[in-house]
Amino acid sequence: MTDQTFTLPQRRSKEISLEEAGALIAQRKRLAFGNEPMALVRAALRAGAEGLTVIPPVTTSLSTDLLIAAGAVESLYVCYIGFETLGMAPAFRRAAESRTIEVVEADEITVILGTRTAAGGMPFAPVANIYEATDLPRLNPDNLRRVVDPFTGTETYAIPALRSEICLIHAQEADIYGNAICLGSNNQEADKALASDFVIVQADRIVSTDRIREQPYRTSLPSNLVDAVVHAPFGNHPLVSGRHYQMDVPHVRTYLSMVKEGRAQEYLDTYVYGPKDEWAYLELIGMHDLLTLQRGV
Amino acid sequence: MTDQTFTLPQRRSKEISLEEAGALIAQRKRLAFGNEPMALVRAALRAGAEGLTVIPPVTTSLSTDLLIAAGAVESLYVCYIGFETLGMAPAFRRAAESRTIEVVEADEITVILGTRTAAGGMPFAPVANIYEATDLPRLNPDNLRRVVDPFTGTETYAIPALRSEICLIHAQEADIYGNAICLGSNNQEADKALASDFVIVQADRIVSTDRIREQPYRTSLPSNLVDAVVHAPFGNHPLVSGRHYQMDVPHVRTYLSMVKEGRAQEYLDTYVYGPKDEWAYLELIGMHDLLTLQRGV
Amino acid sequence: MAAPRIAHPGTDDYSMAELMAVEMSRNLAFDNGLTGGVGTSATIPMAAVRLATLTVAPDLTWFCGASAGINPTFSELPLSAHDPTAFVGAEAHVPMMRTVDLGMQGARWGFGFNGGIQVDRFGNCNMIGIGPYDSLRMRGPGTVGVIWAASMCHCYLYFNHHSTRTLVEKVDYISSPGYNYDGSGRWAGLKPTSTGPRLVYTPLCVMDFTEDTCELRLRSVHPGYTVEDVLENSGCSIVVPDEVPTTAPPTQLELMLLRTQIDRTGTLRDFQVTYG
Amino acid sequence: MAAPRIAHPGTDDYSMAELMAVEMSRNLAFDNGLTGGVGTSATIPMAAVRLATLTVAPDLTWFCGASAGINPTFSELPLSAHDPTAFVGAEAHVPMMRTVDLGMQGARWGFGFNGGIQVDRFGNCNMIGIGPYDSLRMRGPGTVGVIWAASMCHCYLYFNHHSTRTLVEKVDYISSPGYNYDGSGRWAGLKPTSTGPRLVYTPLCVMDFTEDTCELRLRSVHPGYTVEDVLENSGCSIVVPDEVPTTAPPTQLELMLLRTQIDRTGTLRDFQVTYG
Repeated sequence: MTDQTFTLPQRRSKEISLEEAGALIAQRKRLAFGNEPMALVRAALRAGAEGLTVIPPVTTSLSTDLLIAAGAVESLYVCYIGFETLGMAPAFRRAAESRTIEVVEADEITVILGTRTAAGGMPFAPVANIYEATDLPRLNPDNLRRVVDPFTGTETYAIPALRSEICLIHAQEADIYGNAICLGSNNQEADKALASDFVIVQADRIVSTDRIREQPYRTSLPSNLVDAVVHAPFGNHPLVSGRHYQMDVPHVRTYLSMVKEGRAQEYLDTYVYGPKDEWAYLELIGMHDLLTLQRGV
Repeated sequence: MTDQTFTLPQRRSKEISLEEAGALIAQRKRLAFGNEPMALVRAALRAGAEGLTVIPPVTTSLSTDLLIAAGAVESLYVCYIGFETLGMAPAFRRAAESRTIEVVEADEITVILGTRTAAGGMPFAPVANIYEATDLPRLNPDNLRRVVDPFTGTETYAIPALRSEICLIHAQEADIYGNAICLGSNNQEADKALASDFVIVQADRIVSTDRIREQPYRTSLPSNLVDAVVHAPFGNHPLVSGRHYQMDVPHVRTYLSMVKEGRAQEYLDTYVYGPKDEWAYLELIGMHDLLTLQRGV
Repeated sequence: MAAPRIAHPGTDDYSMAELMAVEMSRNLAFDNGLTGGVGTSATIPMAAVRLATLTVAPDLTWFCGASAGINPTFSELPLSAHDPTAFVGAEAHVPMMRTVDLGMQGARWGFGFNGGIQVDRFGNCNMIGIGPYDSLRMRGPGTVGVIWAASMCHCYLYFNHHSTRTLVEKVDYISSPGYNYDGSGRWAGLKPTSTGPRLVYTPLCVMDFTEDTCELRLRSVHPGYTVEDVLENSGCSIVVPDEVPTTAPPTQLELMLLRTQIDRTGTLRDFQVTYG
Repeated sequence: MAAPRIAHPGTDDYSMAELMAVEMSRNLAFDNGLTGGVGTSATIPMAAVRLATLTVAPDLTWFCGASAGINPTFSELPLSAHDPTAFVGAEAHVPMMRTVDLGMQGARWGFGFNGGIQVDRFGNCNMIGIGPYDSLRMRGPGTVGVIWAASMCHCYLYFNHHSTRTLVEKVDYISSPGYNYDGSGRWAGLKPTSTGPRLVYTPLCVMDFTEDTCELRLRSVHPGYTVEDVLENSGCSIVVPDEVPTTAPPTQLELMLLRTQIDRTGTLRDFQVTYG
């Protein structure tokens, strides 16, 4: 620190390229999604990710199904995977029915409370009076055990903390230090990040920290929960990005049809492995379609 | 529902008077504070509240100390009670040293995680590797027990869920249905509310629901967590109300001196029991002082 | 296996999805003052709850699925509660953890709308799959939040498709508990405040459960269809009372509110529900 | 018992509180890249951490007590981190629960500033009271967040008063664990990533702990005071090295940043720290 020049040290940027992010993901096996970050999913597949155990958000669709379609998933926590009124998740359905993936029969409690428990550094969470009469304890014996409340002597269920080695999150805006704003979400991101060893955020836009400071209550992930930031404009295509762009419904329908028709590899070759990088992917979709998706958000 | 008149039914207001709130508090024994709602504290004392078990926020000052000064507290969860650089909590100190109140030797984990545990309907929370080498397990045997993690076989501490019969919260703004905005807080309010049987919010201002809708991310307490709303302008005097008014430091110093000098009853007679209601209290403080406290917030 | 047919109320004044939303809204009078919620694939329930807050249940509080709004006031009904536009005009944002809190506490969560790939005549629902677990013929999307049927005060079941494959004698797996197969009522061991499914909505009819044995019972049949249509398209026995009314069509006020305040873009007018 | 005296650095160029803040900030170079926090009565640490982010630790992340801001950028230093104005210019709002999460995880929380009514020569702090527990002579304010000293990577201790009653041979109760009285180092059973107190700041001096037995050791004495002043006002033995430097006064840049960006209203210039 020199008194003469008044030059203060700079804060370190956490920005990395999407390719670097893909390589980091491919080195790990236990992957959590904070939401559905499609650009990171494509990058992970391009980098050769495989043998993954995936912990999705409470509801997941293409992010998980595409990983399954590509054969990259070994094990999956199933809470809800599907496309709601557009249909079932075709790659998941096929893989689960043919038993080429292992399924953990989860639910909202397993995922949300298990993640919260890991985020809070607790070993497990006691859970009372929920699972009786359902088939979940029978189908999920490793995740539902019994514990006695030391204060009342009552026996309850217990679920384990749900940690991950890497966590991927889509944000609408982030600064290069990791402060990230997720719009249109129900706040699964921060707990997922806290419960993970390494957190990558992809952001539609990189903004200044001054802009982050304008609305500190909207910061979904403070910088200290984030290890790397990737600039990924339209990075959630073909899924929705709150306030930024709509779901590309025709593209999603194309995906669903192709996988149902056994043409998953063709979809992957065209939209994942074919484009040399994410810019090439966006060129393939085309500016007209991308900018039109920004209507009515 | 009549098709002709186009008159839709109205939503039910939860607004009650401060006096009604005081009476409701006085009917209950196990009281939690979400922050430090002074008007409700004064109303509770005017209504004759006594024999209370108090669960304050992580740091508390006058709200708890005044209840103790008035002899209304039987038992207290102590995490931090004091006035920081202004000094110790004098009524608490005297009562604890003379053993006229029972003290639960708590800490941030007992209060925050215990409240979270109750808010989440869990019977207890397992806690690892924190209390060794401290005197808390010895001083607090009812709140720190042992439990074995059914997944790993490791023994950990357990803390109990911390519920209350009534919870009092100061908000800067609330609508008459209970949507409340707490500014300048660290979000203990929602868990405290969820962990309570009955929740009363006092608000500096009553605002329209349309105004609440302008910033839904700032709503600290959604209406379904709130049972009653009280309009209490300057209701946190002499303490701070974020963005609304500063702490009245001279008044607080007067309180501290009077209690230290054994004149607690004189303070209570002047500022709590003397004024026939909260409007009379505000007249006593005076418009000049109140409006001046709005500077520099 | 024949292709599913589109359910049509025999008039073009309103769609069957609109009728379902309106009928759901009326029965939410029971829930005035409670807190409820909707989840995945909840296009019709979203509209219904929002309509009820304007008409019969002004004190109802609801959270709108993954968009995380409490009491949203959107005028352009989205297809999914997961769509961020479903958050528009909300009074508060509810983190997912808060939903779990309410679910765990039980009594604080009044009602929810649940569905499944199967429902049986005791109101148990299945989101897991069909067939033996080690060789499922059809893998379902997963249990998600329907587990809260075990905890919330009561729930409503709804199906966008009514068929012998959806309504079955006994579900292959229980994701959300209804009533005991032995006719003794609610399953044991659940929260005492949680009383089970109240009503079942399909594109053909509304059903409730008998007071004594808690078996499915026909409550009303939608315009355009008959009791026989319902029974023919169901894979389970359904108690049929002597008198089965027709589901009342939307009133002018209901339709006006629905179309001018909730669903200006006609999502429900175009939304296809099916049977067979 | 004599009244406490105001500590004065022997010059009017800066106050002792400013000196303490500046010296604290320098030593936070060690924490660059980590996450830390301050709690109650943290007027001086608040200024110190904010100054460190401008000078030696640009990658430090900190949460500012009950005001719940991460990396706030206030220019008018409040007396308390509880004051909502301490939130000004924050990058994020951190709910109290998140602080507990970080505390429980341990390794994610790099450092914090802790105090107490007593500290002993092994760095254990007491917030509970003085005297037998069933008849305390002095009841302390409570353990609050100092418990996290058992969990965070390391902590800094600070006291606005230096006296024989504050620095004691052995605290009456341990609210936050330092080192074992047998000289074996960190207490057993805590998180392995949690290594204990690093430095102790008082109005008279800075102390650290010996590498082998983890006993208090004088590191520097503030301008205006001597080693003898420190020992005379301490109630415990302190290791005194052969050479004890004077705490370096604030540089022009440090003072300029402190007074123009952090504390424009002169909170620290007027803030009295005491001894005796």
